[in-house]
Amino acid sequence: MSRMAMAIDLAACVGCAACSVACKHENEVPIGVNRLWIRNTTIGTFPNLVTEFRPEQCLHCENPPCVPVCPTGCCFVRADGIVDIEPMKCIGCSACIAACPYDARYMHPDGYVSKCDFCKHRVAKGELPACVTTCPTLCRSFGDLDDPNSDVSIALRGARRVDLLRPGLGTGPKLYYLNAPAKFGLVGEEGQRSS
Amino acid sequence: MMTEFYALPNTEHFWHWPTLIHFFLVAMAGGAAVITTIALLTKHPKVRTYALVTMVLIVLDLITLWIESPARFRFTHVWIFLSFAPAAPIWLGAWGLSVSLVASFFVWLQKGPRALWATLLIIGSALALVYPGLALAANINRPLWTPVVLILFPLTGMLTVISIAHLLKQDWAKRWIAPLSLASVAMVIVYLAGLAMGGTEARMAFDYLMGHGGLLFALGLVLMAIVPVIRRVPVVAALVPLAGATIIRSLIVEVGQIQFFGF
Amino acid sequence: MTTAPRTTPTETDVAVLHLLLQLIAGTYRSPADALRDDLVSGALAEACAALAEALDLDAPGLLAPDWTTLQASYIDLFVSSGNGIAAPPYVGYAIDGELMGPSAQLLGAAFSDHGIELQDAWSDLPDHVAAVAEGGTLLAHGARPEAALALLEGYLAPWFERYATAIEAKDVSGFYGPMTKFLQAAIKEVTREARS
Amino acid sequence: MKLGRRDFIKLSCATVGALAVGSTAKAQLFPGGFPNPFRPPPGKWFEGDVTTSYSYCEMCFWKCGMKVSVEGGKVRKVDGYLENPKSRGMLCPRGQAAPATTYDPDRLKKPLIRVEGSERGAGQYREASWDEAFDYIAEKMFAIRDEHGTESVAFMGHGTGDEWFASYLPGAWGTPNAAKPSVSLCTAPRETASVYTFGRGIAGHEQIDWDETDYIVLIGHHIGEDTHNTQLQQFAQALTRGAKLVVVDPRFSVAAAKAKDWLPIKPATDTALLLAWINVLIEEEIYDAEYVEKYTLGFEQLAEHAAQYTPEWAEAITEIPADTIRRIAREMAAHAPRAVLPVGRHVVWYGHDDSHRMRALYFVNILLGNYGMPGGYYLCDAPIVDTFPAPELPLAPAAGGCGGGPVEVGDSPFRPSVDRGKFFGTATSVQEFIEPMITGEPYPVKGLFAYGVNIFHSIPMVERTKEALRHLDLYVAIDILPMEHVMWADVILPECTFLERHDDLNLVAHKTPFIQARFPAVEPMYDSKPAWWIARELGIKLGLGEYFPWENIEEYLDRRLSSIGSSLEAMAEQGTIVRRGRPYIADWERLNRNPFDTPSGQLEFYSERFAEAGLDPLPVFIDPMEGPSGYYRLLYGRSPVHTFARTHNNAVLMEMDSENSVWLNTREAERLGVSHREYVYLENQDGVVEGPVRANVTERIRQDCVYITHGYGHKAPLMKLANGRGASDTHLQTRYDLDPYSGGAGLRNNWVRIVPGAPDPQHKSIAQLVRERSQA
Repeated sequence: MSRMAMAIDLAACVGCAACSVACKHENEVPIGVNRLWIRNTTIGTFPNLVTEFRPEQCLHCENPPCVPVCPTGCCFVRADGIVDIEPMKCIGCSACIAACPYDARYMHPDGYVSKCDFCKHRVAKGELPACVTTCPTLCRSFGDLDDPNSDVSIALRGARRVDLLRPGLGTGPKLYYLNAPAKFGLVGEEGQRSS
Repeated sequence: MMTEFYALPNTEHFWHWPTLIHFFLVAMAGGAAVITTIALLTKHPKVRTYALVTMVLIVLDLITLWIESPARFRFTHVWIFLSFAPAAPIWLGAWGLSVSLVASFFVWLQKGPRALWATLLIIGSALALVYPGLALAANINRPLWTPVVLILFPLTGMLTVISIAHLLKQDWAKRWIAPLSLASVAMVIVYLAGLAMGGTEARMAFDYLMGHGGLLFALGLVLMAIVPVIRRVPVVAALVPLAGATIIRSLIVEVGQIQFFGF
Repeated sequence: MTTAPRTTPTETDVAVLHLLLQLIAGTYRSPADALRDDLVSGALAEACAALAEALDLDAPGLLAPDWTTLQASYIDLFVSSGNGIAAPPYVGYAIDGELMGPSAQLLGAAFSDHGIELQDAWSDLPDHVAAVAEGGTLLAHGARPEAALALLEGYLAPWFERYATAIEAKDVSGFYGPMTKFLQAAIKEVTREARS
Repeated sequence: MKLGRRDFIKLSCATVGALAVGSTAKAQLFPGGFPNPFRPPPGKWFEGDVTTSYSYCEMCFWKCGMKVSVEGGKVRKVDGYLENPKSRGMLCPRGQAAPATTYDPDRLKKPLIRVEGSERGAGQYREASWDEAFDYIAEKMFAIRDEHGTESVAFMGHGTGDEWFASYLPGAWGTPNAAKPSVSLCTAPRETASVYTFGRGIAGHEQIDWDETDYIVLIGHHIGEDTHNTQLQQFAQALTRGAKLVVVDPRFSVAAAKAKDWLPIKPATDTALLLAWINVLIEEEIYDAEYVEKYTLGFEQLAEHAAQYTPEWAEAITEIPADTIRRIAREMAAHAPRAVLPVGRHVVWYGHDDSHRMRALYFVNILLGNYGMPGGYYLCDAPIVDTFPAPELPLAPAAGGCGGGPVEVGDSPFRPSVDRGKFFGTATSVQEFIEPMITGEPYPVKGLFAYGVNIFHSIPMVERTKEALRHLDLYVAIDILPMEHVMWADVILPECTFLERHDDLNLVAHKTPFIQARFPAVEPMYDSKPAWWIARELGIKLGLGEYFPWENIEEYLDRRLSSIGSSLEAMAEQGTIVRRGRPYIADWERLNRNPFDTPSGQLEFYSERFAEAGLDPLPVFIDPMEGPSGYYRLLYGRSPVHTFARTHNNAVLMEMDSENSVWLNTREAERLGVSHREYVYLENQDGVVEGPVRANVTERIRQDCVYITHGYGHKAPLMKLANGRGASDTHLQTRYDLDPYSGGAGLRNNWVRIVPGAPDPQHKSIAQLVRERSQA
């Protein structure tokens, strides 16, 4: 057993979208949908400002709400903790899209649901996901949470603070945001509206 | 607060108008299955007709589902019946409709053990009636799909089918319309109150609903509320609650696809 | 998955198919001396007439096109135009909406499977409509008429379906519009007869 | 079915020459027919037969080494590789998106010649063979030469191939009028200031010793928005390591978001701040006295000169409190020499002020004792690889690199370039070529080559440029995409993208100097050709064949590589050859060599050479130009996912960032009644209007300026994704101020007002446009 996870150091990330473009080509993600995007949010008033650059994608939750609602078993959690999809079992009912609190899932034009799979084909070869490999700020760490010497475990131990997205939903994300720039953690969580 | 994106999250609606048709048909199919069940249990003389109507509605609904599925030519739907996913509302609904279909068929044929068909129909029709609300309420991330829809949807579902029955001049239907309408109205008020008096996210959801079809929603509510007044007007007495229930259900499905993530 | 005709084609069928593919190849290649010669000599008109007669169609009413206008029109329709070209001349693009996409690759594999290779001198994409039609003539003229027919149905016909109307609407040469209309009708007729 | 004639009819036009019956048919994969194209077999590219080859990136001009993965004859993915000192295994978004440019259906496909009698800009073309196109060009060039002389043909180039079109071919043809926008529209002031201060250029990769520095002060340097890969990596690593960051910028840039101090300076007053820092460092005697004593010349004059620039004086100008100025100066000094003020890249801001600002910046660094020291600026030179043996060119290669080497006609029979005498520096100034095309002064320019330069999105005063094009006898554009300026050319030559071609070796001045090579991953699509081929074939037509004595690029590269004991074959296996550098002064002193190539051999505070030319020998602050009231100074910068104006038709990058917006301070927006994301027009001081463009109502900018990202606002209908989205800063730049030192064009002396109430242009999504594009 292993628990593959990712950590993103928001102190390093500049929101350049290299990860997103790398993902687009690596996984042949069609134009119009995305597995990975960047949310840049600014709070405060001139000149006391905080801008958070936050890449978002499937969080590979330990308790993924998308999996139990799937009527065919096409959404499942692999033994290594990657939340995966078997497209040949998908009926396109979109129940998993509805259930995902993170907008991570999309309907592929070929008629099945798709999303980030931590580049499982690369992981199988012992490589890192395409977004991790290409990141010019080295803000991403990937690896097995159960291995204390993995990159992600080391990054988590060294972080000033660790935040999760929408922790109140109890999804148990395995994508951790490190060193959020704002004092209270991640900005733009639910309950705050943009003006 | 100011947010910018490079590439966009997948926030587009995932259910479109064919899904709304499905929600309408499944209300009728589930409701019809319930009526057949009751007719069977009460040995109603028209039980064969109701069984036939149930079958037709279920088949229509399944065809709609199949047509709207982007996987329609891959025939992956078979996996629903090859897997065990009791936590998936759609799996429950599919089984409920299928069981109801089979049982109704035998009721219509008047073959086989009646007790078995009755048992299957009780389970199947209940699942079919409850599943749409369950499919929504299961998503705790979508603030407009509150637990109230678990009751609201079966109620309005029954209202839909009974209005149609009334339209088709089934005597017994008439007396159920007003109570069901008023019960639905009550649940809609509970639903709205729950949103308006809930937490930040619920209040945002309330505002969002009002901003995206609030007038239509009010119209639906009024249509159901005036049922006792117009209950003696032929045809209208059936059409008004039918329209009201359908509007409310469709709006909740359509507008409810919002979630306030990262707003 | 393949599409194959039901019956063995007759010699006449093959001759018609071959002629149709020749006309497609000749029409959509870059307008150079060979096309001008065929226009001036009347060979092209004669070929159209023969095909029209064979298929019970009206031969295209070709205006005697001004050569410079025809060349400029070709660029405008197929290469580059101020308001966007009418018809990107690539069959794979018509099918997939992307260049060098899956159907273009499938097409390449199928050609090589039939022993047909891309010439070094060819400077455009391998799924250019003229190139594909030329490949079809090689198949039809050789021993593979059923393959040529499948090529016509599967790859050339979709290109015409997608772009014929736009070509007819935007053509100013009096050549590409009528030819496209005629060729599209001929494709329909040939594929219909092959099925019956 | 009947056919009148039984025989097969033969049409000569049906011989296309594309396909032929080969030797053997393969085993029957598809027996009988062709597979149904509507059901392509499933499969991911990475499950197929993937081959890789080496290249270096051309999506911007940082040129990171990359590995290109090809499957099924198509480029699928590009990646950095660890052995390459620029990519170090990583790539930025633009590099990652390279395949989407190669497979852009809007690309130029064939050589085109403008239809005789049609107007430039009307876009009427006929297809031509390469031979015909070259003949056409040669004939016109000979006519220009005979009437006006060879100098009357000008060349502008940008990109790796500009070696051929802005240096080699002009040198062979005999014109000093060759220029790169990367000089006078980008780096010129920093290069002139660097050469006259350090005796060394900056040249390309800014040589900041990020890995060793502890304190960084950025002056309007948009790291994170200009995603220069290596620089961004080292910057991020420095911050993660704990280096402190101060950002001086009127805008809360991405870098500012990472800073401990953001100093929102009044635009155009940076020089005052730098002079005040010089003042504090000297007055408080916290500069590196030992370093200054050992390596510099003119400190006394500087100290005397800087005495007037007190922090209080600067506060009044810059709107940065004097206390803050003092505090930052002290912090810098406390971290020196591991404190650095990195030099930016695009520094042509205010014209008259730019070289002063750059020198003042260098002086602060020198006072911190960091030039040639760990944690400051390292020293670097490009590796040396012999050129291919060829006859000496009649004129020295013209435009030089980013550094803009001097073009001296010397004793040659050629006339000096048309911009000579307008400024002190010796590199050519691209925008100064335009006026002579119209006026014929000092002599006429009648021919123009634009290689990879978007002359409508780089050179200010776009209408003047268009007017100049109308005066030409010959205008040739060599490009990849049908940019607006391309569709004005008499002859359009389609270049293939970098993934489809060889190019010359890239020799990189770096902490570890290195050589990298580019190999084609796939054959060129359509009838497109690489720059080296175009230049050589054209050269031969022009009778300059002796200067191109190689048969092909493989021979050329192999010969060059043999001079360092390598070969093309070896390079194909490794991609990069890394050398040892001499990054610090100590490395030079060990060899008893002096790295500073100034007349005095010292770092020069006081410049005798400027004084002799009647210029200021020490940097001064010149009051900035002021705009009309109600107008905002127009600032511009970069989107991290775009390069100049050249990536705006790339579907993947456009999906990331599909239109720009004008940043407007919240309070100004309230005053004007402009709401966030509303469409507005921008109207500049000369009445030029751009837009509609979205308003980005934000706290992230001062109230006296607005900001847009560069490169949007294409007016090129052939570029389906780029056309008409956002606003172009270049089109709003209808005036510029010439830097008398470097010839740089100060572009930030333009002002705009916000005109609310523009109609929503109802832009389609990029996905929608991609779909429609395939449906004509």
